[in-house]
Amino acid sequence: MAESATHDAHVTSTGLSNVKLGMWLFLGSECLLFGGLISTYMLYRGRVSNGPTPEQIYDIPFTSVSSFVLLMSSLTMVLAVSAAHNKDDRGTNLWLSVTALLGATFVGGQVYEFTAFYNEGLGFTTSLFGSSFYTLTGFHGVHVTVGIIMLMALVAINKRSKVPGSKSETVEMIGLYWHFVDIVWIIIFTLVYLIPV
Amino acid sequence: MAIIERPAPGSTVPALTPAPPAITPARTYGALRRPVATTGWKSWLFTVDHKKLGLMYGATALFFFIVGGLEAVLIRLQLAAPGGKVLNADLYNQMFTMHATTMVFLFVMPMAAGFANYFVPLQIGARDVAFPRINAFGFWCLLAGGIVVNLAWFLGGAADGGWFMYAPNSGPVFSPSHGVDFWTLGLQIAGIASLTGAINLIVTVLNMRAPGMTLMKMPIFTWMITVVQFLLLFAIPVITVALFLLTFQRSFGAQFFDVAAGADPLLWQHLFWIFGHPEVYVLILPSFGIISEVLPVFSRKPLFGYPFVVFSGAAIGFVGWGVWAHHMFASGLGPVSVAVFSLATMAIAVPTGVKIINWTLTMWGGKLVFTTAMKFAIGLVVLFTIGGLSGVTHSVAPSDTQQTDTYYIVAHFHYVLFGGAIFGIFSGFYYWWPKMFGKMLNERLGSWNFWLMVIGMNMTFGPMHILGLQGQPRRMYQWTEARAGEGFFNLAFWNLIASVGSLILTVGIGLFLINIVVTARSKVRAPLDPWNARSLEWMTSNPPKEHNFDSIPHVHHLDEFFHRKYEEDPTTHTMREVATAEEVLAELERNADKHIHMPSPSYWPLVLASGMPVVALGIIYSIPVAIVGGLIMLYALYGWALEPATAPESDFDSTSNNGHAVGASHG
Amino acid sequence: MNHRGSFGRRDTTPFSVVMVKVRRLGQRVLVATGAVAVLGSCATNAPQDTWQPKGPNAKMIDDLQQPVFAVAGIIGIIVSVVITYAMWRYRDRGQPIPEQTHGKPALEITLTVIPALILAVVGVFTFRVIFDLARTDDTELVINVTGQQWWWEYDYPVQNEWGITQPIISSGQLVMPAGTKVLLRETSRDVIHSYWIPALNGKRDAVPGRIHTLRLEADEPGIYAGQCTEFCGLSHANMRMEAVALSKEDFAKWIANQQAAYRAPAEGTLAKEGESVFLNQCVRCHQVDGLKRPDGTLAIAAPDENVWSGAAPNLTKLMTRNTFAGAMFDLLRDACRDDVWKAKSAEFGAKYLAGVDETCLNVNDLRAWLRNAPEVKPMYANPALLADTNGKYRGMPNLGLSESDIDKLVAYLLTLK
Amino acid sequence: MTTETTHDGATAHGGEHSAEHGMSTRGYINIALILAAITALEVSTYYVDFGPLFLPALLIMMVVKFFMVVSYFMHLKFDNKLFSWLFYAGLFLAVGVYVAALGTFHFFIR
Repeated sequence: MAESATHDAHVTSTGLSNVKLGMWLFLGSECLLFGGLISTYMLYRGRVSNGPTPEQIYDIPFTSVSSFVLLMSSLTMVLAVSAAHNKDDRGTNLWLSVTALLGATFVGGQVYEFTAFYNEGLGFTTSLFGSSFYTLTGFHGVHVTVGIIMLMALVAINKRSKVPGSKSETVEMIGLYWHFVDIVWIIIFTLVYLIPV
Repeated sequence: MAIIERPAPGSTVPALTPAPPAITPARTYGALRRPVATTGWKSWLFTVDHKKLGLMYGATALFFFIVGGLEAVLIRLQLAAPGGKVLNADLYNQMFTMHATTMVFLFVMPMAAGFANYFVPLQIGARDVAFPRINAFGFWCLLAGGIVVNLAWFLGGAADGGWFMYAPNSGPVFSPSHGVDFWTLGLQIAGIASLTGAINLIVTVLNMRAPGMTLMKMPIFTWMITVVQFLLLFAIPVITVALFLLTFQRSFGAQFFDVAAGADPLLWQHLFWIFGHPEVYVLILPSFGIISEVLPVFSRKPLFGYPFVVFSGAAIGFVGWGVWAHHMFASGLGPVSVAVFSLATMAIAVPTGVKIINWTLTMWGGKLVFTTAMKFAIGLVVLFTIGGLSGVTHSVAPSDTQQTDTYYIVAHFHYVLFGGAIFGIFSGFYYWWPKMFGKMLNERLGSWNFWLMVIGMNMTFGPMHILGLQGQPRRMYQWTEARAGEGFFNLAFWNLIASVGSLILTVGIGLFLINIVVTARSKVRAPLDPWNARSLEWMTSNPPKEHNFDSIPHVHHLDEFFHRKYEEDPTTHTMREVATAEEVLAELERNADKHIHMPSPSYWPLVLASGMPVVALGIIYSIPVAIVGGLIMLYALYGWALEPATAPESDFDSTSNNGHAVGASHG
Repeated sequence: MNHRGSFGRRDTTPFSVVMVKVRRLGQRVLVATGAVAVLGSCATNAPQDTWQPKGPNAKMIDDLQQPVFAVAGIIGIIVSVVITYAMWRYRDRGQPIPEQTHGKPALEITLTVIPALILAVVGVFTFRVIFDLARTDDTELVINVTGQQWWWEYDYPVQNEWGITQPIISSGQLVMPAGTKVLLRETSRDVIHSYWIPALNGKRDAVPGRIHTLRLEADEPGIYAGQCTEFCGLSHANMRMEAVALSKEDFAKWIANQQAAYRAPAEGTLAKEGESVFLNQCVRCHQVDGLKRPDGTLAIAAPDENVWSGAAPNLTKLMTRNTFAGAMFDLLRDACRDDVWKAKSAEFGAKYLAGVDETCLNVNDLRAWLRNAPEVKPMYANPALLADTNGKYRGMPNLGLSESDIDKLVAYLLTLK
Repeated sequence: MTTETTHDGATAHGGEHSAEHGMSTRGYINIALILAAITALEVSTYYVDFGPLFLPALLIMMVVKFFMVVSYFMHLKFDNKLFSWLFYAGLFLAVGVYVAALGTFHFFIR
């Protein structure tokens, strides 16, 4: 939840922010979600009873570029967080927008990739490989999309905000989420795309 | 803390009757105005108060307990005699599936969540949870999930694959009704409640403890709930994955469990039990926590070996992740896996044994008062011991291959879950009822309630040990005389005993419901400290004020409340009273905090949660409906995000001076 | 991994000595306390009693579990006694509130280590039995077992040393030689089932797409009851099976008979008319080896076109079995059934090999089954509700046979011996 | 649980601010450059035959990238250890149970 954090100077037992603790707990929990999806893919990736195999359809150069785009969005995200902490709202909005743009590029690439795969005969119901591939990368894509929506909403809210840096904790939280989505892709890129069946 | 400090007009806070705060919304947020009702049904619908939500969890759980109980009675009536005709095969399969689903997901878990919601903030000296709105959202998700799962009864038949829902029997071919679809989607929604609740309570426990309350001074119930929340935090996503895979297969033609396409049905079993085994501890640990509160209170002694109980609880939680495959000893894992999981399962018996030892030694040398709460607690210790020991017998994998999927297992987990989890919950009812409602449950009725439940429970589930060892498998809608055998251990006799027992059990639980009504009608108020209790939740009025504590107590001891009332006699080492509960409370009131602000109600949790069943129905029947549900949720998220975390001053009626104002939530 | 040695018998390791002692102690305690176990281990109990092993595999499990039960029972009694004593001794009699002691770590640790040690000992033996029960290298006879909704198919692959020169396909009753290490290779054609003959071994799931093995050995000729124990849908309760152990000579006779050529009923008999009813109706799914159509071609069943699992029981020597419909019903009347089930092991083989004749046939259940199978056994056999399975049944549908057709069929089926 | 609890005085921001400024913009860019370089190396394995080193090398590079993002971009290296505990608990639990579960498929012998 994108919650603003204006509860300055509230004592907590650990001295840490509630929202941030909650976010890290959520990310810890997400590890088991993506772990399950990745395991399903790892078990089923070679089971192609029908349709194309991974080797036949993966376009490594293309996916490498979109992976690189997503990786760089982590850099712009961290710059946004940095700017927010320095109460630099203009910089924050700039970097948030760039991050959203890079994320959108990645999702666009994924849409293109799905379309290409589909045209080459790999549907969601074609084979176990197809079902588990689309489920895993689809879940990841949805996470990225949710991240983009949060980034854009944050830019909109930030622009209305009168106090510089008032949303800095929210920026940081969305940053954590965004980086998490990125590290999940780091794993997917290696395990799904680079390691042959 | 989530409590927003804001100057409250009026320096004194009325002691036992919190005045209703008066609020007027000055502006709209998103699309709806902030709700203002502080009494009546709206105050429940839009509440974010952890105590109200706790009671709502409890009421929902109790309702589903009755539903699940009636399902169980139908099952036992069907099995009372060979070739039962009460239910047909199809209905029977739905009945046992829904009995387990209801009891696990819609009774024990939400009831524990209810107790946790109500008492964890009180026990740690907090005024609310860390994310009150998320808390409300969790409750509505649970309710929505419960409704969706049970809706199937009226729309072509409930799920019929067993609560474990093994693939491929749960696939579209083998379970053609929509029952399983309602089941997966309903549990998915209910799972959100568990996940958000877990994050919320962990943050609450980590961050919102009263000054001086270190982790090792936390009440044991709070500790056990914390362990449970970690289990949920990590286990729920696993079942989420499994449920998604099944939904995708059933609704969108994915092939995850389609053997013809090369799928391996054991994938489902692994995902289900990686979740399912921690889930077992999710069900039992809250009750361990409850009786670890009750036994010391009525033994007038601290919990024996508190750190051991804490660490064994944590150890159970941890080792609980390494034993899931003991549900699969007959599945054909291969001897290496079976051996490893068999040994790990034996290991988990050790911390469980530690707890039983500590409970016994807590009573040893005490001054035992046999209230109903205490009786249920002792009942748990004995019955759980039986269930635990039968559990050890099937940690031995070869012997488990004779016992698994027979009534012996049914006996085992009912001793653990009925004798364990449910007895703990009942102990909690009797112990905490005066705290929650300001009235004591009738102890005479309580005693009848207890004894009928003990007799009924042992008559119902005790014979199942025999039935199982005599080879009666589970999940059979009928049993046949041809396999009933002769002599003392024939199946017919013991099946009949079990069925009669279930009726006694029903009467026992009926007495509890009667007790609730009798108590509600009674005019007698409970005393402030009826049990001579020990922990912080008793250091406030019955029921607690909306803000829980007039002043947040500084904690110096485990069992802080007890140590404010009693001091040790230096010569005899016995304890003598130095202050009454009323005096302790008066002391707190004298130092009442001047600025107390509670989170204000919100529509958005309810609106957001209400979108989910719409999405679920849409996935089952028509995708456009799902899109409508999605739009409702987007709208709610929009409203939620724009609802300020801190309500501005203008949102409150500045002329009001008759109460503590209401601030905004963080969640 | 050491696969040698069976538990508790021949070897004299300290552990096993301890365990034997514990077992003896446990048995004494159980006798002394009145003894669920004693009553349970003798007398005429249910045929699926898990505490009456009738073969070495089940015996291995039983030897392992008895001491565990004994130890568990002793601990249970100790805990109950201690709690009861504490309840009586420390009840509130007006004594002052006691000292607020928080525990004795030494006591705690002791009481933690003791159960851990007990479990470690149990663990060692468990480990060995697991691997002993997983052995496949000493197999003497292989039988393939396939589960489907809601019956078991047995397929004896060619094994010349047993006289099996062509595959034998049977259902309902697993026939095997006594005193022989039989290895079942299990799989399934639809959902997960589980094969369990408690007197001979623990259960093992039959999972579609996988082959699991299960050792089975009976000491004596006899009939051993079992039941599918993995929930497998509507008629899970009706999916039973029996293992029939015959002496090696009797088993050879059984094998020979199963491979014997088809004997068509004599012309003009009721059974001959039944054969043509069978050819018209039943052969769509049910195979009878050697059965020929009037035009002289072999009648080949095509269950894969009609049944979702793709198989239906092979009825070639139906009357040599004494159950039908997934062992839900007996082919023998009660009196004849008792005669077989309660036969002494020396006489059992002859009685079983006699098969089913007209006097012993359980004609009521058989006719009810032929008249309307889904009525007596719940199945997905309603033609209107088969959209999800492309019109294929799960189980046998109602064939709408006339009473006279049923007369003919029963007469015909009686010839299948 | 190794959480040392602090009371009275420690505020949500007091303890964190110094930590959060653990890196400069320059530092972040350097990290990103390293990540980019590793990614390039990873992709190169697709074209160049690394022999038996292929799989371990890829996995190591994946892990290095993962922890660099977690430690630096997500500040876990500089932040309160409690955050690390919570996240790594989930991470290692996930790795443990799923590797074990996939392992049982591997050990499925007969």
